[in-house]
Amino acid sequence: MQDKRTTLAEAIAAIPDGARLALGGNTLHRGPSAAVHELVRQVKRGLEVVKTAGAYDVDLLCGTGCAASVAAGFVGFETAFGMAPSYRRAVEGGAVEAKEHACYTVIAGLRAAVQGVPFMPVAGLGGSDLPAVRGFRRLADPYGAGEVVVVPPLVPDMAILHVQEADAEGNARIVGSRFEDVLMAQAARRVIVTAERVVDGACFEAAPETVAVPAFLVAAVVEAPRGAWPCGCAGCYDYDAEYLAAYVAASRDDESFRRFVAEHVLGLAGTPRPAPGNGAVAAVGAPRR
Amino acid sequence: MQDKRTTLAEAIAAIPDGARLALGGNTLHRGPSAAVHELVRQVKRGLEVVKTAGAYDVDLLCGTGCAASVAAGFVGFETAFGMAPSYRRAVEGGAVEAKEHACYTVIAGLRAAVQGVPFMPVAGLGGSDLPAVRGFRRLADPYGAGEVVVVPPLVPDMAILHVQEADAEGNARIVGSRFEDVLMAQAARRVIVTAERVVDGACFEAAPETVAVPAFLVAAVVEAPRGAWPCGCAGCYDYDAEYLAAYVAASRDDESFRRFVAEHVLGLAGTPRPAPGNGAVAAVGAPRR
Amino acid sequence: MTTEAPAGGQNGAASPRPDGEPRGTDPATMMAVAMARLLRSGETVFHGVASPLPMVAALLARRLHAPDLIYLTIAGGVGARPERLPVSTVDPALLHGARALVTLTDLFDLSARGRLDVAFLSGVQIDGEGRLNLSVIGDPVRPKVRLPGGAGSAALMPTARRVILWRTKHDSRVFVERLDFVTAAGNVDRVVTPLCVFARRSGRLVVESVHPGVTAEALRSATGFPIAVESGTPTTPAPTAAELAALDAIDPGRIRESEFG
Amino acid sequence: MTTEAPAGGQNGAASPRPDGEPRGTDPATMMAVAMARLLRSGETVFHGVASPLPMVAALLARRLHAPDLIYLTIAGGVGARPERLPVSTVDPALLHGARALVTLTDLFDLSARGRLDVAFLSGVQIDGEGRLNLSVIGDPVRPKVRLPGGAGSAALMPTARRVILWRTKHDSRVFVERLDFVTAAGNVDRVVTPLCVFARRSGRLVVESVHPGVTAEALRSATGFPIAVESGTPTTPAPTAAELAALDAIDPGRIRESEFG
Repeated sequence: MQDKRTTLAEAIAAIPDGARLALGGNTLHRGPSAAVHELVRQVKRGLEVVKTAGAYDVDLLCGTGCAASVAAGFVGFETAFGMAPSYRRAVEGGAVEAKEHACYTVIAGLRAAVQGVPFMPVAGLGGSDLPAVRGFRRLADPYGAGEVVVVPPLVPDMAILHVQEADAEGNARIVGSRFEDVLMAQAARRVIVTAERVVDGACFEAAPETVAVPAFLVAAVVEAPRGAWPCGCAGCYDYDAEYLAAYVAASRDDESFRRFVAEHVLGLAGTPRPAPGNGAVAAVGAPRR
Repeated sequence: MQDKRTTLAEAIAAIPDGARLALGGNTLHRGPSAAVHELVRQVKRGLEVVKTAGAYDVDLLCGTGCAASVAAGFVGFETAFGMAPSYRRAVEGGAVEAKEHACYTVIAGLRAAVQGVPFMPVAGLGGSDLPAVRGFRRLADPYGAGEVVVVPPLVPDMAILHVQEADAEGNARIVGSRFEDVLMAQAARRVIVTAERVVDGACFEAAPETVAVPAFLVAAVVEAPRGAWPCGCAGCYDYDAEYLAAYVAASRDDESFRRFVAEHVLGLAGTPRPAPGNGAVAAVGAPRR
Repeated sequence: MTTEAPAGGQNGAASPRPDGEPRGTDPATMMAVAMARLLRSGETVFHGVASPLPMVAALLARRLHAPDLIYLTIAGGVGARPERLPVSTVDPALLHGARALVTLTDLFDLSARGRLDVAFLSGVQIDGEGRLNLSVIGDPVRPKVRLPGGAGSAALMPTARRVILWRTKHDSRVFVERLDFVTAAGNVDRVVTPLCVFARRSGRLVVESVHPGVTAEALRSATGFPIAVESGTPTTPAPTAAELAALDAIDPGRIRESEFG
Repeated sequence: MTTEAPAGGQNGAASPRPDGEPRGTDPATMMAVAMARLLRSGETVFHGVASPLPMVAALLARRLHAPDLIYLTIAGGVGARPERLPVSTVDPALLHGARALVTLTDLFDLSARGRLDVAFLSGVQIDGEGRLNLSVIGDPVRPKVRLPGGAGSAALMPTARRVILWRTKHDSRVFVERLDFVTAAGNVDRVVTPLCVFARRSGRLVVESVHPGVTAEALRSATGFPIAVESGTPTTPAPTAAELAALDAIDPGRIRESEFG
């Protein structure tokens, strides 16, 4: 059994500038925020961020100058917190390229990567300007009369996933929604797993169905309690509404954003805020707090 | 909650002659044998059988004249019992068309069906005669220099899956290996689930990850204890080596095969042989008997 | 799908809140009820991120006239029975009581092969054909406003059997003659707003019913493309007592209002 | 993958079982050991259906020199530690101790994107380039013998980094000049038989080592394509005491012999 445990700093140090990074989770849920904070602290540049629906992670990487482009179907803080302010500003100012996508074309690109094929056909997209602006080609059906949009492979150099439990070898258990994490783990050249808790993998033997990512796909394992914060992590903690509201408010201009990041991200030094509750993985879907 | 429970006879009666049937399981494991027996009893004709790796199910449907064609990557009884005798004879005699496939091209065809696209690219297959004999086309990569084989959709009219537990609505829990069952359930127009036990679906709420097929894909649920027999069913019973050996031996000629089927399949009238052990679902992978 | 405003998050600022109308004709309640009425038992119904109103509508319909409605979300819990309604519509609260889990990929595939009955989608801009823009205001390469993106819409709109659009703001910046970018187009069946319900007939949005207290003139001036509001245009029936009681039970915290400013 | 015989199941009938040789040079043991020696720690190693020898070889290698070998099967248990060895190599016994489950689809994808290090495959016919036939003897449309089919081979052979072929029967009907049908071709690295180990060099199979007690003449006459067996051709080292002890521990029931008639 290979012990792949390492520190967050070391795991993130292995990511070169210009890397294409797939981030697990969805909007306010189970994003790999601790790893994103470390990317900011290590002043990564030129990253391409791949996500189906991002929020804090994508926005922060845009606002701090780490991201050069974003390939995502959606970037926003959902209803409670609104638009992604730094993403907007960075794209509108030309600092970040927004690679227009539907969530399903991100998925299709990842699927092409997973399956080792040069393109993946995608149903739908009729009437949308998306294929044209992204340069997605249409191929004629060799077995029939129609044609279909095909999406090229989207191969992340690294996928970063935050999960509830992992063992030292990299088996990663996801409680509740898996989102596109499994697809990202398969599509990426390497995978970093951050976990609320690193556990003895023997406990997975009774319920291997709950292990979403097998160890052989994983390069590094980092124990990161509250590592999704300020996103929520199902069964562990809710998203931090107060922090997110403050983040969005602080993002109204560059100066207040910089101050916020200096205090809350650069000052964090890997130490997440103390948990309001305990860190145990509870039943998903139960009322919280 | 829709109650989709019905009898095996009624569920199978809904399958017309000429239907394309995907059968779950793999070789000697978790094949939907009770349903296959019922297909034989109802004297179905002209079926196309879709499976990655089949054994008793495919062979019996060929020997009894139910199948007109087989789209499978492998048909055989593995090391202990050897080649599939009736499949061989039916194909060699021209009664059944063997549609040459790799398991992965079966999967690719099912994937095209699942994703609603007119073809699915497949890596590999270089140097094989398979694409030529099956008429699989090659498409140029519009984003690069190479080309890739594409497989047309394989849409089963019906998928028949045997699982350890299902609820009345159709949520189907598979213990252990899922094989291609999930893909088949998604690809097929309709799904019949036979289950060792029909249980109160509330028990799935604590571990929804163990439910392989969600109810909304399922049209009919049949309680069929020992419904995989003579295949094994993980956690419930091993494959029946004695029966399978007798089946293969009886298949040496048409007359002895007919006698065997009359006694063991037509005579069964839906009643499987008594279980040698109890039917409780035990831990998978534990030594048996 | 999102109803986030293009600039500043002042969602619903233009939404009328008629005074003196019977209980339940506030815009959030009217919209939730109107959307719920469009759903049928047995249908597979999906909404995405940032979709409180569709969440409430689906649960309301399931409680009332559509008990076998199959409620699908990005959280992936099939047929969840949430104990409390979240504002985030990807929340693990939407897993409670689920007996199976699916992924967003599974749900897109379901739609792609023609098996998704209803998708709820929204647009920052919506045109007279029911097409929508969630991508950019201005030039796509260097936009004046970068919007959140189309999420599932480009893939779902042409493949879901029926698409129901909703938008909590109804003004001529939302309902426009011409989109800056066509994020998605397809099988739009109805559009529900704080003022009315549009149906799509022969490829154009037409006013199917006007909500109580909304004048033809107000509706016309709030809509950037030409519409016909005849004297015979029906009024959207106000919520019934049964609908209101069910809403109170499902959404006591009035999460349905969270999309309004 | 299968080593089922084309007619009658008389597998291994032609396999020599030399008398008076040291313990462990019986064909099943020689093959299992020779196959195990080809595997390295850290590699992802896959076998399919009807593959007792690869199963034993992978477990043997993991116990000896390749502790971090990642053992993958159609049963889907990753890194299983079976308590007993099954004859069916898709058996749930191969789930015991697994900490994650994958599907056959996942494993084909792994190979397709170049991440499967070793695939064990077999052929009813194998030619001098290491291509194989598992499909038909005679005409493909109306075959003289319908074989079981190629299973994973057509997809895995060109995409797995190294393919190790094994066949428990070594005669000129198996190792043929010309295949009736090319089921699969690709990255063959070694071929292990009861008589020898072939390596593939410049696209042709060459004899890398001859098992103890096998004469050059016997090997040549059992092989349907031209091969060179020089006086300097090494003898496959007999199993070591450590290898035999490990084999006894893993495979006390000698499941490795089940592929032999």
